[in-house]
Amino acid sequence: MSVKTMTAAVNEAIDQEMARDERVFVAGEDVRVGGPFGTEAGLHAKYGDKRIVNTAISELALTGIGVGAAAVGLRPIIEIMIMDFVTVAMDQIVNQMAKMKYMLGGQATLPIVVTTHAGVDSSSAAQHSGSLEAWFCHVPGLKVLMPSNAYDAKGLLTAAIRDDNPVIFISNKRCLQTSCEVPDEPFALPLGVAEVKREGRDLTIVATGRLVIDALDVAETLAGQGISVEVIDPRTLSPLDMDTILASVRKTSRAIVAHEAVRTCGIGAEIAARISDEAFDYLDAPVKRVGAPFTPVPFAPLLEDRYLPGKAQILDAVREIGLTT
Amino acid sequence: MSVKTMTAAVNEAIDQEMARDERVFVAGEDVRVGGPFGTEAGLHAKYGDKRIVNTAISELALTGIGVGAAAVGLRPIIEIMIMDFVTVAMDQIVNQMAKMKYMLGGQATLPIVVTTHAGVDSSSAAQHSGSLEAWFCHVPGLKVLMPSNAYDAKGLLTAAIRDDNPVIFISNKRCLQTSCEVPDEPFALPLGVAEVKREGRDLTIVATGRLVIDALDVAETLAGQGISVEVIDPRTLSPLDMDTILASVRKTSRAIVAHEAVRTCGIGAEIAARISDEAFDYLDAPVKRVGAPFTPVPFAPLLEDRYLPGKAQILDAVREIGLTT
Amino acid sequence: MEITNEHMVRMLTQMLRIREFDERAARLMEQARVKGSVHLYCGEEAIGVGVCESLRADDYITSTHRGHGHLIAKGGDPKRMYAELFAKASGYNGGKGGSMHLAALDLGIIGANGIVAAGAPIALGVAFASQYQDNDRVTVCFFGDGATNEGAFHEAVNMAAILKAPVIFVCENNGYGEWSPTATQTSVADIADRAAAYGIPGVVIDGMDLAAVYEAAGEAVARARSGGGPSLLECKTYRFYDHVGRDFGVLQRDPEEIAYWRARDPILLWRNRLEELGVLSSTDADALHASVVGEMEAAIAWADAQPDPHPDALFTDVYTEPAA
Amino acid sequence: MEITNEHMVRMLTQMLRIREFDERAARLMEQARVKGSVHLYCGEEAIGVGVCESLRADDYITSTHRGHGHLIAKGGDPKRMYAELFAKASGYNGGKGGSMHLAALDLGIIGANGIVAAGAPIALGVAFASQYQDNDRVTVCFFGDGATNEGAFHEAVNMAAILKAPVIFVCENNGYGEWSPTATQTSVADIADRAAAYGIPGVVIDGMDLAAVYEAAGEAVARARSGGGPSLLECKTYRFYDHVGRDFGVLQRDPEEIAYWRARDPILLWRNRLEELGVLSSTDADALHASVVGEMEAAIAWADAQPDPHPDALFTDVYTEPAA
Ligand SMILES: Cc1ncc(C[n+]2csc(CCOP(=O)(O)OP(=O)(O)O)c2C)c(N)n1
Ligand SMILES: Cc1ncc(C[n+]2csc(CCOP(=O)(O)OP(=O)(O)O)c2C)c(N)n1
Ligand SMILES: [Mg+2]
Ligand SMILES: [Mg+2]
Repeated sequence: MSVKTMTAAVNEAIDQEMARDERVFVAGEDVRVGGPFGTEAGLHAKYGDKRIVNTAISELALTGIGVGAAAVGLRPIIEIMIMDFVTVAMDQIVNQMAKMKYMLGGQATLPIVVTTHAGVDSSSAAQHSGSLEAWFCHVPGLKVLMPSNAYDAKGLLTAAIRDDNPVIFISNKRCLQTSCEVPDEPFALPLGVAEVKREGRDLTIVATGRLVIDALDVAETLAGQGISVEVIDPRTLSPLDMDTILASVRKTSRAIVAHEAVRTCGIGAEIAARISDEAFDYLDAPVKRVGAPFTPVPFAPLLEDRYLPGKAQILDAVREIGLTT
Repeated sequence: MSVKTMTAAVNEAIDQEMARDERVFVAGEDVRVGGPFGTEAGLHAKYGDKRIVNTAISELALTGIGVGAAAVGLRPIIEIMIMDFVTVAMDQIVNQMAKMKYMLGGQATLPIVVTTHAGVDSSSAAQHSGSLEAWFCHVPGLKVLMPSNAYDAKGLLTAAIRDDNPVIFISNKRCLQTSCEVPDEPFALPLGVAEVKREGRDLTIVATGRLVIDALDVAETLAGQGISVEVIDPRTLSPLDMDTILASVRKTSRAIVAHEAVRTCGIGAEIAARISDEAFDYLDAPVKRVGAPFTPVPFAPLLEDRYLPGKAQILDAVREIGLTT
Repeated sequence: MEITNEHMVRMLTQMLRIREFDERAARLMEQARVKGSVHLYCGEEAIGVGVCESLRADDYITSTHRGHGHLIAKGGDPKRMYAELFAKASGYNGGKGGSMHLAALDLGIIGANGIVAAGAPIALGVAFASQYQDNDRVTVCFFGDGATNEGAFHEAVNMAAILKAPVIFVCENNGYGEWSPTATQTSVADIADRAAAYGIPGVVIDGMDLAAVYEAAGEAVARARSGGGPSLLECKTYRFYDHVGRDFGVLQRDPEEIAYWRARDPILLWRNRLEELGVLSSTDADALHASVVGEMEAAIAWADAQPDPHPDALFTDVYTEPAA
Repeated sequence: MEITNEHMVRMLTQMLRIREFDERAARLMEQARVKGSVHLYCGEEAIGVGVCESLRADDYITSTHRGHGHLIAKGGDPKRMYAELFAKASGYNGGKGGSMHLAALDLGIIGANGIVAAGAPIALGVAFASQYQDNDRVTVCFFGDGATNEGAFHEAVNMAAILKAPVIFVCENNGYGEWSPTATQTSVADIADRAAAYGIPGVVIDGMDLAAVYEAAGEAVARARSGGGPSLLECKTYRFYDHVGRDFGVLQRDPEEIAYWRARDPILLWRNRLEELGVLSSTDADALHASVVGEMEAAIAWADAQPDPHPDALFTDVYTEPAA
């Protein structure tokens, strides 16, 4: 165990899985120098051009490298630098990678991890700040992960690399520099299993990525007011671990779902719709959603601050359901 | 007034708006011969190469024609033949068209209509049967339309062409050959306004595209059993007319949301989440969602039949909320 | 290049099999016994056969929406192909793919594709894997003229050139993309010229001349296999029928144009050549043709009698479950 | 080509303005007074200036993430540009865009772009509109060497060639895409060779030589304006600083390489030339330089004093509301 940033944890997971399995390689833009966030730092020196494949600025082709190579037995990690850039790789992700096994009647096995970095990050503006996980959760054939801390990041990414399915692994940028104790040895967390990050009785907050940190903050604040909040991090957004979420809501009778992505049609809509349906008889208040407003991401720090959902917005939601005044 | 198919109604809307406004043009693949569904039939003969622009198989470039031309004063209609092909045009739609006005601080006005054809259609299989409207409803800056009949199609498309914003106009393929009375003169329906397709007291079904037809069938069936169903077609999926939907649910106390797209993270999740939240005190039963299962679209007609949500699935949902046994 | 008599006959047989397969597929579609879109390879047989005859069994191909010919040329079994068109459980894809997604991974056929040009990035990936695994397999990427206007094509060829990946890009320039003539879509007369944008060899080939295709493909394959990197082969050919099926009636093509190309039917040309060379008598050729027809009729009968997929097949193959 | 003395001096001034703008932008970013990523144009000034001096005021350009130079060259006001970098309400984009989205539609500057190569399809659309509107405006599309490996570039150039759209594709080949050398990304030594894939003229130009750029751009612009269609100009240049800002320390570049290109600083070369030609004395040149420095300092002071956007600006400009 040692304290690691999420960046370091991601790096370590890739490194250890590459060491463990010859078939694992990384392809992406500027991965040779470690990638824009340092998640591949040092790996080129260790694994060389063969396994750290520095590609042209060609997201469609580089994703295709993953699809083709996986179809014939390799285990690619495909890095799409910034999540907004998936827009130029969607065909390979959605029409090929996600559907190939099914279209081929099961002939193909596609153990691919697509890693990317999502969300707002010091005024990167409208084309470098997107959180598009909901798109991928709408696509059968893909698994979608979004860890909120270094420990989960290492465990989930390790599991993703070992998984035989295409997995989209999303680092929320504002989590990358956070750190916690992380085992030094390789370890895998199960995919599709949510974690209760804090137990509570009065309210369930289901949060993803950076909003988990905000939700834990809120829980701490509310504890001071005698309100006991349970915080759940789904970690895997597709498939969703609704059992854990529903068990919690059946206990607390109240739920808020919070993420950084635009609220409308975000993953929070799916979670809220399912809670509202499947825990209908248990709910004492409507399920509230916290997410970004329906605007592109502005550049100005002042506007970006206002744009970003966080503690204040969660507290507003708590107020709306009548837990505070 | 005369009876027209939805295909003919779309064609007429484009034709009349082109006649009315010199700035309107169509760019797309094989639009010269009328497009794959005939929505541009006859237009090339009338407007020639200048205004019916038959492009290469280059969806990204052809969408860019729309963005660039709109930025300097034209009013493009961009046809993406089949909705699955938007995957190769997403950057121009999502990062450019949708965000440009905002990123530029309001300098740009982008009156673009992207037309496309969505959904399952006689064994077109996994790459030609997609319903991806939820993706676009998650993107601020876009409006998203999906008519369910010829009348609405003409009125909405006319309004879309006259609107000063980027609009995604989606024809559900299984609606194209349905017909109804449609005015011969140009007319525009307001965007963002849902329509109550049938009034009822006991249950609200919010349905889109082809599922509106199925919902009306169900309503008829249930009327025979003394159950009165209100059917609402949002028509505009972004922005959603929640007022009409909520007014209905507050009256009926029960709601089902139905669409052809994959249920998970479909637009139904957003609608159900909002109903569950905003009509919380009025609901006598959980809001149920009908949508495609979490699988790619299979080729085999037998499997495709089972895949497609329709009357049977809506009736199941009616049963689940206890209105029938 | 020396081709044995036997090989010449086998190549004729392969072309005939493709032709007869697709003529029947067309009719079955017209009769609504086959659902979905069937894109016919008729007229283009010399390309699939000439190229695949240059490959080893363990080499790979990626194909297109117009893929039946590629499959047969690479060893695909018409029985299982028809079964797939009939959406039967014993079709190559278990009935879940249909014509546009036909694949046989065990034959190195990575699959047809419903997205124009999407096979190019995938072929790049397969070829990359061969370098990575240090085997000497090559990958052929088939695609149409229209596909060369998609970004995917460009990105894949560039990366293949940089990596010197063992992939051969084979363009089947049949003069049209759907109902649009190539000249209205593609800014160069010879798509082979696009090779210059990647610093790789680009060759124009008469795609109706089996020997020419076979020879050019052989060179490109040898280059790729020996580490010389990718090539672009442009095979000039013609789509005898409409974009989908035989005649949609959407596009009026010049009858003279059709007649010109029909006279250059690759099967006719090759058969004449074999007869001229004395490899095959006209009677032998007729008998061969008849036997191919018989094979296809039998394949259809077999396929037709196959069971439907289980209705629950809808839910399988979405994910790979961990081995128990 | 004859260039008047006055014009020569104006071009020097423009290059100096770009250089001094960006040197300061870099420092402001280092001081965290400017947020977000600032990609410096230092070293590439002769391209923006040489090209834009060939344009009319009503012509259009599309730009890139490395776009400050293009904006100034096309008439952008440094005051409003700094105001945008400072995220002020009077910035070109009202503070909502920042460096990567700077635009001034009234000056024909369609905008910088945060997505590599995305300007190419947009430039195609703008040029298409000029044909449609039957005016004789041309559009210049600036982009980097790395951008030529994106599918968007390929699709746009092909369609532009087919339509004979009045667009000039100007590649600024600065030897790198982020931290990757061009040779590891791009499969041809001369990107101008890619023009052959579209049947359009492709020219290699010394991008450090203002006169060379100006002359080549003039020809391409004249061709486009008179209906001759698109061209591809590859300007060989060098990124004096790192990908973002001045020095990230990620990439070790060969000091000799840097020295070689620094000696070919386009401003130095042009200033020397003007001095040699007697157009400008060294004292005059120093004075000019000093006045440009003064302009930039004043622009920063002005920009810094501008008001912030109203917090509700977050919610405006998402949609165009119908006129009341
Ligand atoms: C991305 C994408 N765009 C459009 C289509 C529709 N489409 C299917 S085949 C085809 C024409 C392809 O032309 P070409 O590449 O020349 O192949 P051919 O059919 O002539 O063999 C088109 C436009 C598609 N399937 N995918
Ligand atoms: C689609 C996309 N992929 C990747 C990036 C990240 N990125 C920004 S600039 C850049 C390098 C661009 O290189 P080049 O085109 O040569 O322009 P230069 O920066 O050298 O001027 C990259 C990879 C991006 N912005 N967009
Ligand atoms: Mg073709
Ligand atoms: Mg560069």
